Amino acid sequence: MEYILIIIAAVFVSNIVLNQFLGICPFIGVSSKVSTAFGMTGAVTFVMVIATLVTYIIFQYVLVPFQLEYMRTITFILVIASLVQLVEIILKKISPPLYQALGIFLPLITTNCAVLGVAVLAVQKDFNMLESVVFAAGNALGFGLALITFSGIREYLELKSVPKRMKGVPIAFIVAGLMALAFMGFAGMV
Amino acid sequence: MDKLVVSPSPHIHSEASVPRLMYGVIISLLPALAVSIFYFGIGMIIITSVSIISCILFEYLIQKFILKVRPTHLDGSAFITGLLLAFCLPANTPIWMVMIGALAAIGIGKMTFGGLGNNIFNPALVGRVFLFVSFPVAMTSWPEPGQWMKYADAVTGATPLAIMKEGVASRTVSEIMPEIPGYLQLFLGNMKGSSGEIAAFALLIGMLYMLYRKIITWHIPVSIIGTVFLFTGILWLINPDKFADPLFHILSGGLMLGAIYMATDYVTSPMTVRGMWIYGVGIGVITVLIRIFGAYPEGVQFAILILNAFVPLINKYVKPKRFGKEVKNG
Amino acid sequence: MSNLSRMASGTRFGIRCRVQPSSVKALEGKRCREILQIKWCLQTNTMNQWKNFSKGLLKENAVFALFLGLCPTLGVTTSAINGLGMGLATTFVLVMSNLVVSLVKNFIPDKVRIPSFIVIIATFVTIVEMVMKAYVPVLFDALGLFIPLIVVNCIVLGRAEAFASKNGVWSSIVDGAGMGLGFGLALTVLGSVREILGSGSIFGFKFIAGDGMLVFVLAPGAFIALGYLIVLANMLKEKTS
Amino acid sequence: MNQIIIYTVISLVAIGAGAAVILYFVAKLFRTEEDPRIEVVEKALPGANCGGCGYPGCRNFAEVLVRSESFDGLFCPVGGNETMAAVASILGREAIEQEPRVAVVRCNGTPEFRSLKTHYEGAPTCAIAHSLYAGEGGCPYGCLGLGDCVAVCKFDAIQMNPVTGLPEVMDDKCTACGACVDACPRGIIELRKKNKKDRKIYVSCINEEKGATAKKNCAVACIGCSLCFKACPYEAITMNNNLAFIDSDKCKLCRKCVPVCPTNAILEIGFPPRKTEPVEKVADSSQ
Amino acid sequence: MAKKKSTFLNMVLTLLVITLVASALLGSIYSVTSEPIRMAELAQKNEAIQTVVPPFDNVPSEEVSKLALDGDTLYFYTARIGDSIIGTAVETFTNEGFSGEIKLMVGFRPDGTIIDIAVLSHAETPGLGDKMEKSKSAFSVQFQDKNPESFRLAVKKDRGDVDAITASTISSRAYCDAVQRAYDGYMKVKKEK
Amino acid sequence: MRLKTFSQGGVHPRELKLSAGKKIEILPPPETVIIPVSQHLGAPSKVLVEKMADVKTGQLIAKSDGFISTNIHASVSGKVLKIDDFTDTSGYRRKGIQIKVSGDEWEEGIDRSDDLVKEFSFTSEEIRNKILEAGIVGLGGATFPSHVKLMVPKGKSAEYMIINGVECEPYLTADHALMMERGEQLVVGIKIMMKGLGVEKAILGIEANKPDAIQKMKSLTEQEKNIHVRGLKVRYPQGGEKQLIQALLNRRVPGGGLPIDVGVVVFNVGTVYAAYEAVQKNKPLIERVVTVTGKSLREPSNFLVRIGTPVSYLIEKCGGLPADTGKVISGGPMMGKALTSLEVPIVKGSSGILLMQESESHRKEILPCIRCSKCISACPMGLEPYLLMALGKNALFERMEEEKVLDCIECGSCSYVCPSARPLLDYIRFGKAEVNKLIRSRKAI
Ligand SMILES: Cc1cc2nc3c(=O)[nH]c(=O)nc-3n(C[C@H](O)[C@H](O)[C@H](O)COP(=O)(O)O)c2cc1C
Ligand SMILES: Cc1cc2nc3c(=O)[nH]c(=O)nc-3n(C[C@H](O)[C@H](O)[C@H](O)COP(=O)(O)O)c2cc1C
Ligand SMILES: Cc1cc2nc3c(=O)[nH]c(=O)nc-3n(C[C@H](O)[C@H](O)[C@H](O)COP(=O)(O)O)c2cc1C
Ligand SMILES: Cc1cc2nc3c(=O)[nH]c(=O)nc-3n(C[C@H](O)[C@H](O)[C@H](O)CO)c2cc1C
Ligand code: SF4
Ligand code: SF4
Ligand code: SF4
Ligand code: SF4
Ligand code: FES
Repeated sequence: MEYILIIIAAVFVSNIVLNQFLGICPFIGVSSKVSTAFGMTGAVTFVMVIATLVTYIIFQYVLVPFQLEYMRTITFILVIASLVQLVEIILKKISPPLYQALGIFLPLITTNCAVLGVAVLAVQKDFNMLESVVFAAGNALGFGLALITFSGIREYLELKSVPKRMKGVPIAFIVAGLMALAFMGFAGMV
Repeated sequence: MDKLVVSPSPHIHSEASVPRLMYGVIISLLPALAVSIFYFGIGMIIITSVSIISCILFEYLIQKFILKVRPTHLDGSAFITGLLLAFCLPANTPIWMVMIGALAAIGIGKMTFGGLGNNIFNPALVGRVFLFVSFPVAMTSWPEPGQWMKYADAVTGATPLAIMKEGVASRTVSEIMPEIPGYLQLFLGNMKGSSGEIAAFALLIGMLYMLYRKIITWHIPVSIIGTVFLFTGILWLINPDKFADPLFHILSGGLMLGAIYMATDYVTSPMTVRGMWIYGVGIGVITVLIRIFGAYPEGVQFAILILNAFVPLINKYVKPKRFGKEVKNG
Repeated sequence: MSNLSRMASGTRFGIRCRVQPSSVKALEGKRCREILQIKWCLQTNTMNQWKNFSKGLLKENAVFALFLGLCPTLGVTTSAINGLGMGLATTFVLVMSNLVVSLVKNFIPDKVRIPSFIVIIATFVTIVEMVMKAYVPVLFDALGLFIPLIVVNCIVLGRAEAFASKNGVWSSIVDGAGMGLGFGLALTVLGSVREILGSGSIFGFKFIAGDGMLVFVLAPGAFIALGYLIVLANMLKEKTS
Repeated sequence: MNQIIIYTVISLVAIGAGAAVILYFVAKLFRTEEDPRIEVVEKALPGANCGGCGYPGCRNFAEVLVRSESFDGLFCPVGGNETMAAVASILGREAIEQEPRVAVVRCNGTPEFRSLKTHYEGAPTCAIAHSLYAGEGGCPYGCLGLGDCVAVCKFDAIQMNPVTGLPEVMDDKCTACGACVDACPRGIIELRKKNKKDRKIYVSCINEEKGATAKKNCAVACIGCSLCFKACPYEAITMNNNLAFIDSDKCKLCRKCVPVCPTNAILEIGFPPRKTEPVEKVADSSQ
Repeated sequence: MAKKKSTFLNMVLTLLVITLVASALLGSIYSVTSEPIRMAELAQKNEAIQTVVPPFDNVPSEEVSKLALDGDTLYFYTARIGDSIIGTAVETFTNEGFSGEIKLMVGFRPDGTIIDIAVLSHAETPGLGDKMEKSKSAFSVQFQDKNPESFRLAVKKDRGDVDAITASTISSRAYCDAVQRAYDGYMKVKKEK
Repeated sequence: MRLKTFSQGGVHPRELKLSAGKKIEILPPPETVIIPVSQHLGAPSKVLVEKMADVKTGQLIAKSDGFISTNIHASVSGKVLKIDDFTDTSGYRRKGIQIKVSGDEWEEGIDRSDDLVKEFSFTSEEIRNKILEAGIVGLGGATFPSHVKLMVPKGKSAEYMIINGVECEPYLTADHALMMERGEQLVVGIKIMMKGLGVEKAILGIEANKPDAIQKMKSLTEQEKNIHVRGLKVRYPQGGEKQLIQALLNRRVPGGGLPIDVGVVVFNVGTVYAAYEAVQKNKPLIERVVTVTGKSLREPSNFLVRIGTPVSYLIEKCGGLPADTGKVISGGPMMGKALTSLEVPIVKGSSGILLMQESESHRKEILPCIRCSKCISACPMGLEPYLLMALGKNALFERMEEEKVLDCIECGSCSYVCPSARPLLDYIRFGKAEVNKLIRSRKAI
């Protein structure tokens, strides 16, 4: 039950994009097509879960014992960057189709606040290992939900006559704002 | 005969036109308007007229001076937006607040996307939720019905849903029920609530009229109300002390208004019948979730907006039944 | 194309130079013995330096034109002062990391370029984090998670990669400062708009009694305000060019 | 306190070096072959992996760039023009120097020369009108005037003249991208060599019908009489299917062909007025 | 100057040097700032303690006792003048807030009467729930000098004695919940002593 | 019993059958006729006569030139004036033969009497040949050569023949008149076509707004076990063969398929009547029934007209062109083509000439799509016209193909219902053409 609550909270109530403002760049940048959004979601889920797990371990078993909590940012980003690269290299070799589907999104993820943000949040919230993983998965799902719906809307707007000045990024922000407005309805649910 | 007109077929056209449809909706809203004026008197008249006039005015001004296109403010859609926006505000909302709501509805919700037919979210609801989030205090104090000549100074209180929501935290449903008007009163509209949402029977009359005129189909209202009925019914059967019965949920709050008028807005609802079902069930489920587990006593407005966001995906993946696709040779 | 301009704009001698062929033309005839020297002449050209700096303010503004670094932009701008603080913090990191990257660029093998840059950036971010915590704890609390997230702000790594790793020290600093201040400007403007509309105050100075339109303090208002600001910035850009 | 520094140094160095070593060996172990240019292009890109280009990451963008035929719609906002130029030079795609060209609309059927016989009310695009019928004026080759060419021009270089009902190209804005040429369902628009002072001489008609039929529908149609063909000293004019065509690469702008045309179908644009005005033949032929 | 080739040795060496320098730099800055950081944090805490208990002459933040409760911990800071206890500041919490955790510092007289309350941290909506901060509204004033034994720590809607913040019943409830927890904890600790 | 109809989509415009009940009037030939060489789907026919040659009524003047093609006969007797390009309905010029009429001398062997010839003893092979010889094409509008339809492709078998007497278009009454006046001949024609096709069962579908025709055809087929007459609920486009098959047999022709894929072949009543004349009377297809109608027209009528007669001649016979005419349509108001000139000839596929008043000739102003989904509910093929139009506007032809644009039967129901008066079908038709081009270029590679 507790895990379900963590997921619901992450997906709906404090959605990582619409409520926490993390991962906005890919949310705006990689959302013009639904198919791309699906790929990105898959890649983010994969990396977010693994990264959170690894950073959790490093934090709890290296940084905390040596009282190096202040090194959190630098070690986390180092770990995430290497991890992403590692995953990319391995994926490319062992499963080219999977690489085609997810791998091309991987480099983008290194500089995605969402991954680092979730890793940091998981530590900040004093979750245990399993909770951290569930938290990461929930946030990835939340990211996916927002991204996929959003890309659906943007694809749809392509066929509509949006005023010239609003076309592209500005209208994307307005849509994101209205989505955030709608998602406020989930407030207090957990 | 001067020059022969040449155009591709078809050469005839049905009677239907956008203004005809829109004014049909407006006509169907008149009974509800009458009931609301009966209960809220002058306040209702003020906010309704302010809302309608500002919506039409903003549409005109934006089209004329910002977008520089031919204004279409009289096609009826801005009128409906104004009317429905007023319908989901308390009847004592200050005039300036109504105008901000109209600006949000028309400016952000509609014109930013290019006007009629292009928006993703229901403009009236954008206006309403924008106000709700901006001014939660004003948006959650509801005038008592029957205060004819009172506007800003009306006595206010909580809606049946709010009483229920506050109550179930510490008491059982049956203990709370006496504080809530009877079901007949709810049906007739004698309760606190948004100015236009109160009278279930008037809204139902409007729905019948729209069905008769073939302005809307029954799928969306029925799927929403049915889902709410089923979902709350199940909860009620599980624990009648903690969860109110389905009839209460259907008669109170903005469910009827939302299901009949807001969720059915063409522009922001799915195109196919199967899509409408998905949409309706989604709205129903989220409404109940918010009402029962969320922070707000009422969830229809959010539920509709949330499902609005999913409409493009629904339209993308839910296709009408293609002729001759699935059946071969008999 | 003359030999000179080809050398300056092409990749023929393993050097890339960010100059328009037109400005190279102006230099033609000058006697620069070495290609490196050409580069140097160009970079110390003050006119160029001003352009280099000012482009980040509007034309290539990180937020309004490139749509990068959006998370902090939206996340911290509930008030003008927060926006300003975040902008300054980011500028510091940008300038410092540009500086260091341009200094060490030639020692770094390509394969470890990105990890090295990340470490450099993360170092400065951590420094900012610690300093803020120690001396302005209130601001640190307000900016919260977004301070460590400067590390992944695309603008920082982007400038390190796109500019500092190819240019000299001085112009890298100028570039970082321009970009950072442009970013800060955007955040301050957005913060002011949200503060004015949302709380009826500016830099904490309240000018109307009561609350503003709450929505602008919350998430939806951030998106919506930024959306319209981008339109305004575009219109401004069109006017100025 | 010093202890902290030592721990810091040890752990960070360990993590960093460890990552590097692992990465190095994994990269060795799992090496894959691919187009080497991708690597080079990727290096030329900023490497910010911001997704600003619309592709998920610089590497993917590099792959797309290497595969693409042209750079249309491909742009890196972080790197800007310089980066794109660098990429172009890597891929050997520098724009091939070409003689400048400009779009020319070859129809002269303004209302005074071409009476409208019907009134079109279908979807307002040339493509649809063309597939439906011959057009309001009855000339099955003439401009339909619904502006498909205007709509596709990204440079606002072509605009409808409301008086003539014909599109007009603004030579200074036209980049000769050819979008309008592809868009016109009737093939009226041609890219012709750009001459000094935007001068041009061309047959402003593409009607291939017999002279009499052509002339019946439009007073300034080319009737295929070959007079210009005979007048041209440079063999720049060819006759095909009742239609004269002036090759802009061969034309020397001598203007000899212009006055001989009995229907005034040949236009000269951008020239100073002639000393002796050509006889106004159009006026009497349209009566 | 030519760029370094990407050989294994070069790569590892570069990373080694960079991390070495970076960590050394960080370490030294840390050692410089760690003290100010600690001081800043302490100052924040002391400030809160000062506002909720009468003037004291000891250092309450060093006289801490803890009580694990509901998955989190209450902290008790004792304020004295000389040897006599003049009040106790209780750092308390609740998870019932409109958006997550709220942390309060509640000052009690030895008899359990509330002296004053300060908000340490919260994420409630600006303009609504944040009226619990003293600087934003007079909501917290009504708790002063009340003894929870007689003063029911619940909003009036729930038949308590607290006037809720307008349109923020949820935050008000949470606030009461946190104060109640502080009181209960304080009583429990006192009894054990 | 509830009347059957097709189950999906459809509209019901006002019927306005002004010429209903009018007797078929036989028109004398005009002064000159123009006979285009391409009046059918498929390859144009090859001209056999030369300029200034004398021809007799019914003489073969252009020969089938390919598998899908057919013969063309002189519809009058006289002299060939010109073989040239003539303006056709679209205003484009196409090849045709112009004949100056003199007298009415018929080719040998054609039985011109009205006597009913019931018996026949031809093999199906012979029937097919006679139909090809007579130049018969589908008179329901598509003008597909009928002998091709009689040849069931290998691996498929025909089970039913459906005769299309639906006439679902408003205004038109040609088929109605034909059934009322030539019912007996039709029944013989049906039997001939059944023989030609080799099927045992035939169904004649007629919409309920022609009760007299239903009545009459029912009584005429009382004796025939294998021929059924079915009344159908009035609904456009019931005459579309896919809809008709579904209404009568509840079989759905698969997307991209032909009726034969579900064991059915559909013929229009006019086609069947022409087959009767060809087989029993040796008479080629040189005349057809045409409805000339319009609200302002003095006398809406049904005429038996020689192919090649100019439209203006027919209008003259109905009392002249009304002053308020804004648009002249060849065919019905839903699917017909607007004419650019009144001098174009009647061809084999012309079923009616409709004169629209100026006030009803103009299209309404195009407004933005409000996503009311009325076009989706109206589409009998289950397509999404609003989407197809948007895709067509943005030139996304590949996506149009995915959205099954080629299934569209161009019935126009979508444009008819759209409250925003969007030119949906215009863009869809255009998209279909482009998609076909795409497919062809793909095949070419
Ligand atoms: C944007 C927004 C923010 C809100 N924030 C709070 C909050 O911080 N604390 C709270 O108790 N209620 C908050 N609410 C809840 C509403 O005010 C809600 O109506 C209230 O909980 C119930 O009304 P009542 O307190 O008057 O009974 C918020 C509502 C909105 C729309
Ligand atoms: C390329 C093509 C091939 C056809 N082949 C056959 C056929 O083999 N058998 C048949 O019964 N009809 C055939 N038809 C005719 C169609 O079934 C149909 O009757 C004709 O296209 C007219 O139908 P419509 O008026 O409903 O459009 C063919 C049509 C086309 C276009
Ligand atoms: C929308 C639509 C409506 C049609 N309506 C009729 C009709 O009313 N009567 C008819 O005979 N054919 C109609 N047709 C043509 C039929 O589909 C089919 O082509 C014809 O019945 C085949 O017979 P034929 O080859 O003898 O013409 C219609 C076709 C379409 C696409
Ligand atoms: C059945 C129906 C329901 C409508 N409901 C709404 C509504 O809830 N809110 C609104 O702003 N406009 C409504 N409109 C008007 C119009 O469709 C709306 O303003 C568009 O969303 C604007 O593009 C409705 C129109 C119709 C025909
Ligand atoms: S579309 Fe291209 S070729 Fe045509 S006018 Fe515009 S710029 Fe010139
Ligand atoms: S030139 Fe061609 S595309 Fe342009 S308006 Fe004329 S017909 Fe249309
Ligand atoms: S014309 Fe095509 S898309 Fe439109 S209703 Fe008919 S079949 Fe459907
Ligand atoms: S009928 Fe017209 S307005 Fe309605 S959905 Fe279809 S195209 Fe849009
Ligand atoms: S700042 Fe770019 S993803 Fe957050």
